[in-house]
Parts: sequence; structure tokens; C-alpha cells
Amino acid sequence: MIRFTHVSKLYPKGGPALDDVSFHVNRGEFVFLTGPSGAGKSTILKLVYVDQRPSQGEVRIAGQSSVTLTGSAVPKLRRRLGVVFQDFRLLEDRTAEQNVAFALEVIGTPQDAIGPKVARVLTQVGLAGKATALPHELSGGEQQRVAIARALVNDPLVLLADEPTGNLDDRATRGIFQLLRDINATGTAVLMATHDLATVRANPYRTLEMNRGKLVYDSASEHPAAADEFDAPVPDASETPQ
Amino acid sequence: MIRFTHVSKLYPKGGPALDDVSFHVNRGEFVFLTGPSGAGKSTILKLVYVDQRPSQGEVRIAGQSSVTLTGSAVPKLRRRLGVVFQDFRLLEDRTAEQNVAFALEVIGTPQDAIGPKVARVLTQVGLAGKATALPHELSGGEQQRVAIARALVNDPLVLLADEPTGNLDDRATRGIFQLLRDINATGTAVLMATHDLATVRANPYRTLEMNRGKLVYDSASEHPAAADEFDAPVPDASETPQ
Amino acid sequence: MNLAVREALRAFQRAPMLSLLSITTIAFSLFAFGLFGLVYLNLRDALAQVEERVEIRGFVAEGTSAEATSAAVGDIAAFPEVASVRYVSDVQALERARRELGEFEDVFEAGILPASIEVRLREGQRDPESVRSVARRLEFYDFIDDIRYGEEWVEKLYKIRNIATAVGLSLGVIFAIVAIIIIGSTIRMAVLARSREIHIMRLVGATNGFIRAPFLVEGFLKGVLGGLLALVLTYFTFEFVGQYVVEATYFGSGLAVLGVLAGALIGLLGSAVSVGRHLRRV
Amino acid sequence: MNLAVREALRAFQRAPMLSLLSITTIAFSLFAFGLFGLVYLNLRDALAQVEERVEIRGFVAEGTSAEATSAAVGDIAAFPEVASVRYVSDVQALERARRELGEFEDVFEAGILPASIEVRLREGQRDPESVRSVARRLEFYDFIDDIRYGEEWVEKLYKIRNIATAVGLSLGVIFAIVAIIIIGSTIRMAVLARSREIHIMRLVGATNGFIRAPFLVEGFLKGVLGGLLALVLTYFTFEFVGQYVVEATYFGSGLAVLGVLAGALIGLLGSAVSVGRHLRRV
Ligand SMILES: Nc1ncnc2c1ncn2[C@@H]1O[C@H](COP(=O)(O)OP(=O)(O)OP(=O)(O)O)[C@@H](O)[C@H]1O
Ligand SMILES: Nc1ncnc2c1ncn2[C@@H]1O[C@H](COP(=O)(O)OP(=O)(O)OP(=O)(O)O)[C@@H](O)[C@H]1O
Ligand SMILES: [Mg+2]
Ligand SMILES: [Mg+2]
Repeated sequence: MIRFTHVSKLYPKGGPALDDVSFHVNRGEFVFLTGPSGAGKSTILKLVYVDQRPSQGEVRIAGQSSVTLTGSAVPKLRRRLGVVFQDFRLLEDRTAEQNVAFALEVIGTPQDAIGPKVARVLTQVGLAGKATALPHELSGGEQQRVAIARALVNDPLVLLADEPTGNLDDRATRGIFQLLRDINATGTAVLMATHDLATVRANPYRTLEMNRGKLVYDSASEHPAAADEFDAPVPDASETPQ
Repeated sequence: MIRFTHVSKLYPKGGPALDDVSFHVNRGEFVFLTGPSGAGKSTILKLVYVDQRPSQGEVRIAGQSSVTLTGSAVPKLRRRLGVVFQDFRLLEDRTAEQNVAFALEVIGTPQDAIGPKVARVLTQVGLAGKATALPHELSGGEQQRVAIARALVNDPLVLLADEPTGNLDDRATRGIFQLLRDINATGTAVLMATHDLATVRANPYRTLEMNRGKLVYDSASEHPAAADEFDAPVPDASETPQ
Repeated sequence: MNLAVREALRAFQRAPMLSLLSITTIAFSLFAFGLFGLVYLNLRDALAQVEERVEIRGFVAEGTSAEATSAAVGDIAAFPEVASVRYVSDVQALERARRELGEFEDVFEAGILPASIEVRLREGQRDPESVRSVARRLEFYDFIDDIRYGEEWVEKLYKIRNIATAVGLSLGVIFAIVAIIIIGSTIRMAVLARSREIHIMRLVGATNGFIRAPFLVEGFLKGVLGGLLALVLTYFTFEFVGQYVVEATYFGSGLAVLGVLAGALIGLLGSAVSVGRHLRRV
Repeated sequence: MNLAVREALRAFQRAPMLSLLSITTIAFSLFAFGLFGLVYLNLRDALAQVEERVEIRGFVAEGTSAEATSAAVGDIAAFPEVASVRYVSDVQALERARRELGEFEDVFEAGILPASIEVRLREGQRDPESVRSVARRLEFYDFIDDIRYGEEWVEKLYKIRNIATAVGLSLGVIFAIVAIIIIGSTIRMAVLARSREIHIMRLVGATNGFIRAPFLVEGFLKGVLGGLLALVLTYFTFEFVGQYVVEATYFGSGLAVLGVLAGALIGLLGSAVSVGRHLRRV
């Protein structure tokens, strides 16, 4: 599903954000990405959703290689991913509902299919009552849940979540985490960057630990890898899910 | 310093965000504000920095009352506060350095005093090496530290911090928390909203717990209050500090 | 597409004055083209009529023999440009003057108007150039004293027509450029103002075409509205002139549709250039 | 203030075309005022000269007695508006005609030009109204056949002056309004684009005046630049006209400075109105 091969990332300013990182995530896997601030967690996610390109090495996502991927193929790839951004990235002038619907409109979902999907996913994240609130009318945790709802609404092949519980209290965190587990149970791979060591320790999922751009620990290297199917092209069914 | 008297806040949409909240924070005190997502923590802070006005009751800050405070007096009040916003609120087109300097320019600090102050505070938050990076070139935790630096640079009378460690790993959290403690030691009152129960439990400070707009627990009511000086007008020395 | 139109309308709301200004400028551009186009059309007709009446008159010296003049008339009739030649005796000239200038009757006394040879030219040969060339050839006859032709009038009309065309074209082009600049700038600012939104659209998988569409629709709508406004403006100007100044010809519905299309083109162009340039940077 | 100027310059960078357009529109507004102001000034001078030469000529019927005419001359001289009256006999008229219209010499024969009484008016009484009133009073004399005065010319010049003033004023006002709209819209969009920034400025304690300053500086700068551009434009037009058409008067440096100030005012006004309205909503 996702394979990093000797990937380095150098931003124009500053030192290397990633330094020779290699790992792979299988279809349907649940992976934690941990490490201190500035370690390179968000950078790994940005390489997956092709917001950035690697300076060296290759990133393969759902059968596409960063080496050969053209700019015009990027939107198509992104439609098969769901991303929860660390800074939410909600549209300020649209309601919670519209923000979620927007992700469906952009990929050409028929108008009458949008309403029910949006309502369902807002209920899942516990925001059914705040559907018509604008982002500035929501608390930090509520905004974060809208961002999660938007990432889920497409029924993505892979869910990338960057610190999805950073603004949530313990109970809400457990709720969201349960939601991610449910999603994962339906076959969606989840790659979640987090500082929340309590959650990481409490769950028996694979953990990748970053530090200063290097992958310093991979719990999978301790037990045998699952069936390696990461590189097989995946049928493009994400645009008309369900 | 800060006194809430039977304060309620009703936003046009939705139920009451605050419901009959009364408490006071003394000069130089350190107070945690906890509670689940949507409980009203940010709303309390917004009332203090007069981004919102109470629907009922009175908020007094540094001798000013929300009942009599005119719009044109608000900037003057804000200059004596330092605020770390939950969503950072950095200017996208300015570097870390410029973002911090901006807070000084706005209040009319002489040009040659700005540079050293900014450098000092960026070093305090551990970002001396990222001074010329734009917000989008910083990791989430680094952005958060820029926001903290900006709040500190004015040597405020009160520091309001909304979830200042939500994007930070444990070690960075301890660093920032130590910083807040140092600030507090110089006489600055700190009001910090947080979900991080580990930090709250590990520190013997007063804790206010919110739930659904109500103040449900105040650890100060268990031990005697400090000398009550909250309502005395404070000399306006914040514009030429040090 | 539905979404694109909705977003385009939102854009109007966000910058109503600037949108209005874009539309007005497009309208003025097309109005300038249209107005001077009408002037051109009408002057062309007027010129054709005036040219029909152009005649070259050579005054014959007193005491020239009838043979000499009639030989000259024959010669001149053979010039390729010439349609007809007529000899007007001094008596006929006076009569005609009395008839035509009745008002000043008392001014004319027998003998003061000389005889003349009057030449009319063929159609298509009545431009100032040909007229002058025939006039020069008349000068070769010794007995022709003086030559007059409506040269100033024809030249004046030609000049007016050329000036009108030039003024119309340049005003139109200037306004078109200003319109494109305003539209382009509006869109530049809209792209800047919406850069966050555009970035987010990209992140959730929107194609460039999808992002570009509302801006193009916006430009197109402005262009069409500008074109329609221009049509209304020219029509009223035309009506006003027809009523208070002179009867004039209006252009047909084909040209009108062309005008609106030209507006749409200006709008699209302004948007496309700007959005292409700025989207790359967001 | 230093900061305000820096921010204002940043704004120019963000919307260079629109800023240029604002400046140009202000320039055109002032150019229109200036140009037609110059036309007005020069026409006023020309009118004064022409009016000096205005005279009313009453043609005296053949066979009128010398006593009757000289009595009339005396009467007319007593009119309050009249500066001088002169009797021109038919012989004198012919002579003068020969002298002045040498070209058409052969046309005039003795006896066709009648004698006349020629009246000149005092300064300040030479406007079309007074001229007509004196002319009407001349009509009372039975022996005065026909009255001519340069009425069309005077009226034409007056008309031209009035039209020039009206056109200049309205063009100037229109451009000024357009300039204010463009500036206002630019600032509206800038305020929208910077709403986040403005909000943050407020949160860290900036006063409204502090936030407003860069926008006002921006408008002021645009206005001054527009004013200077207008001065350059009028100057070149004026030079061109002076060289190829007629000698004309230019306005002094006082008026020039006033023009630049007017530009600054337009710019400030456009900014102030817009920023006041939009800041409240951010
Ligand atoms: N666009 C960029 N240009 C330059 N440097 C960048 C850019 N993006 C990130 N960096 C730098 O790369 C390093 C890694 O950043 P990254 O966002 O991946 O960290 P992170 O692990 O997500 O940290 P956090 O937990 O604080 O979000 C940081 O030092 C950051 O400053
Ligand atoms: N401007 C607003 N308009 C309407 N409702 C609002 C507005 N701001 C906040 N609210 C609502 O008020 C309630 C309290 O919000 P507040 O931001 O104070 O919560 P919080 O305790 O900070 O939560 P979090 O931990 O998620 O940041 C929430 O339900 C929120 O949706
Ligand atoms: Mg990150
Ligand atoms: Mg909050």
C-alpha cells in the first residue's frame, strides 16, 4: 500500500527533515507514527499525499511511484486517501456540514448522495448537533472532529491522520480512536501520527518511531510482516464507494 | 486580577457555552483550566481577552470591568495580556521572527529594542534556529512554540494559554511547562487551558474544571484563598517593560 | 459545473463594485467599438452619396472659341475615369446661380459668372486621389482658367471617417485592455484571498480544471453582461442621434450577437490569463 | 508610521496592476479637469477678444435722408450699452468690401452693397443677450432694412465654452468616482485578503488607527502619484497643442499643486470610506 525506499527529504531551508527512511505499510494495516516535535512525522504524511516530493529515494502509494507520478495524476491519487491535517485546514466561510460536503463535491459525487453521507459521518464523530456551525463557532476539539469527518467521508483506501486527537480530552480521544479502529476493521489502512503515548501503549498496533528525520524504531521488525501486497495496483473504486 | 461574577455566555447558535460561572484568579497565580472538548475553556479565555463579551454577569480584568469597558479601551487592555491561541494564529506570510516582532511593533515598541527581545524569547522556546522559517515551513509543534514566544515577548501581566502543549511531545511539553513556571515565578499570572491530565496531576497548582459550561470543580475551594487583591487597579507599566 | 457557477456568483458578492467595474469597462470597450463602428458605417454611406455628386468644374476663359471647347469636351469624355462631361455657357451659369442662390439674387449680374466645363466621374473613381488627377489633366487646356472641385468636402469626409475609425479602434482597444486588467486583477486578488481555500481544494483531490472553472465562469459572465450593456448603450445613443441629429443606420442582429460574444471573449481572456498565472503560485 | 508606509508598499506589490489602474484613473480624472480647465481658460480669453470686435450693423434702405440717419446715430449713441456708432455710406461699404474681400473683387459692382449704421457695444455688455436686445431696438427704425451681427459666432463660442466646461466637469467627476471605486474595491479586497491578519493584529492589541494607517497611506500615495501623472499629461498635451494648433495659456504652479492635492484627496477618500466600512466587519 505504502512503501518508502531510502527516502530523504531536504527542505530548502534547514537540515534534512527525513534521512534515508525505509518502511512499508500493508493494505488494511494500522500504524502509529511517533517521535518528538520536528522529528519528521508530518513530512512522512506529506510525502504520502504528495504535498511534497522526496529529495531522494522513492515513495510508492497504491501502486503509484513518486518517481513517475505526474502532477495531473496527483488529484486522482488524493481522492483515494483521507487526510486529517494537523492544523485542520477547514474552510473558514463554510459550515461544518459544507466543509465535509466539499470533499465530496470536489471529486464529483452526485448531489443527492452527498447529504446522507455527510450526516452519517458527522454523527459518527459526535457533531450531528453542530452541522451548521462555522469553524470559528466551534471549539478546538470540535474543529478537529470536523476535519476527521471530512477525511472519512470518502471511504478512503488509506487514512492519514496527523495528530487527530491533539485537541481532544481523554474521553473524546477514546471515541475517535474507536472510530479509527472501526474504519480500519473495514479494510482501510490507517497511518496515524501522534504524541499521545498513552494511546500508543494501550493499543497493540505497529509503531514507527522517528527522531530527527531518522526511523529509529519499527515494532514490526520484531514480529513477522503480514502478506506483502503493498505494491499491487489497487482497483480504482474509491470514487463510487459503498 | 481576573474575576468572573455569575458569568453566562450564550452564542447566537447553540446552547449556553458558559452557565453562571464565578471564580477569581489572583495576581501571580498559576491556574489550570480543564474539562472535556466543548466545555467552555476557550470561551473563558476569550472573555478575558475581550474577544467575546459575557451575555450575563461581569468579567473584571486588571481593574477593568466588562460592563463599562469601551471598544477603544480594548487594545490597551490586550497589550497587558499575552495569549497563546489554540489555533496558533500566526501570520502566514511572515517568518517566526517577524511574527513575534509583530506583537511588539503593534504596541509601539522602539525599533531597536525589538530585535534582542525577539531573539531572547525564541531561544527560550527552543526555536533560535528556525527564526527565519515561515509558518508553513515549521512543524506543528514548532508553530505552537512560535505562538508561545509571541505571547511571552511583551512581558505580560497575565498569560492566557489555550492548549499550549497540544502539539508537543512529552519532552517539549515539559520544556514549555518549565518556561511557563519560570514566567509565573516573575509574578505573571498564568491561566492555562489543557487536556493534558498528566501535567495537571503532576503539578500542585490550582485547577478549575469545566463541564458543559459549568464550573464543576475548583481545587482552591479546598484550601484557603491567597490574599485577595484581584480588584486593585494595576499600574500600566506593560508598554515599557523590563 | 453547477458548483462552478455557484462559486462564480459568490465571487460577485465578494467584490460587487469591482465586478460592476469590470462589466462597465467591457461595456465601454464594446460601446466605443460599436459607436465608432456606427459612425463608420454611416459615414461610408454618406461618402458614397457625396461622391456621387462630386464634379470637377473648369472655368473657360472669356472669348474661347466653341470649337476648342467642344473638342476638349470630346477629349475629356474619353478619359477612363470620366462618366460624363457637360459644357455650361455663361448664360446658363448665371441662370443656375439665380436658381440655386435665389437669396442673394441681387448680387449676381450678367457677365460675372464665366462659362465652364463640368466633369463627373465614374463610380469607384471618385476618391480624392482620382479627382485630383483628372483635375490636373484639365489644367493642360490653355483656355481653362481655374478649376474647382468639391475637394475640401470629400477630403474632410474621408478624414472624418478615418479619424472616427482610428479613435473608435483605439478607444475600444484601450478599454478592452483596461477591462482585461481589471478582470485580471480582480481574479488575482480573488485567487490570493482564496489561496487557502484553493490549497485545501487541491489537498482533497480537486483537479486544476475544477479549481479554474469558477474563475472562468466569472469572467465569461462579466463579459456577457458587459456585451449586453454595450448593446443597450449603443442602441440608446443611436436612437438619440436618430431623433435629434440625423437618421442613421443601425447594425443587424448578427453584429449584435458578435458584440456580446466579443465581450464574453474579453472576460474569458482576462480570467484565463490571470488564473493561469496565479494558480501556479498558490 | 514607518510600519504603515512599509505595509502600504507591500500592498502595491500584492496588487500592482490594480494599484497602477487606481493611479491612472486618478490621473485621468485630474487630466480631464485640467484639460477642460485649460480649454475654459483659453476660450475665456478668446471670447474677450472676439467680443471686442462684436458689432451690430443695420442696413439703411436706399433713399433714406441724411437727417434721418444722423438723428438715428445720435439716438443710438445714447443707449447705455453702446460704445460707438458709425454711419457707413454705400460707397464706403463697397470700398471696404473690395479691400477686405479682394479675392472676390469681380463679384462686387457698385450699388449692390447698401449703406449701414454700425454699432459697437461697451465692455461687459457684449454677451449674446445684450447684443440681441440692442439689435431689437434698432429694428424700430423704419428705414433700417436688415440687421446683422456676429451673433452666431459669439453664441457658438459661448456654447463651446459651456460645453467644454460641462464635458470637463462631468468627465472629471466620472473619472474621480471610478477612481474612488477602484481604490475602494482594491482596499475592500485587501481588507478581505488580510482579514486574518487584521484579526490577529487586533488580538495582540493594535488600535483601529494603527490598522487603518497603512490603507490610508496607500490611498494617499496613489492619489499623489495620480496627481503628478495628471500634471505630466496636461503639460504634454498643452505643449503639443501649443506647437501644432494654437498658442494657449497654461496654469500656474499654484493650480498645479492644487491638482496634486486633489489627487491625494481622492485617494485618501477612496481609502477612508472603504477601510472604515470594511474594518468594522472583519
Ligand atoms: N516546508 C518546509 N520548509 C522547511 N522546513 C520544513 C518544512 N516543513 C517542515 N520543515 C522542517 O522539517 C522538520 C520536520 O517537520 P515535521 O513537520 O515533519 O515534524 P513533525 O514530526 O510533524 O513535528 P510535530 O510533532 O511538531 O508536528 C522540522 O524541523 C520543520 O521545521
Ligand atoms: N462563536 C461561537 N458561536 C457559537 N457557538 C460557539 C462559538 N464559540 C464556541 N461555541 C460553542 O461553545 C461551546 C464551548 O466552546 P469552547 O471553545 O469554549 O470549548 P473548549 O472547552 O475550548 O473545547 P476544546 O477543548 O474542544 O477546545 C462549544 O460547544 C462550541 O461549539
Ligand atoms: Mg507534525
Ligand atoms: Mg478550546
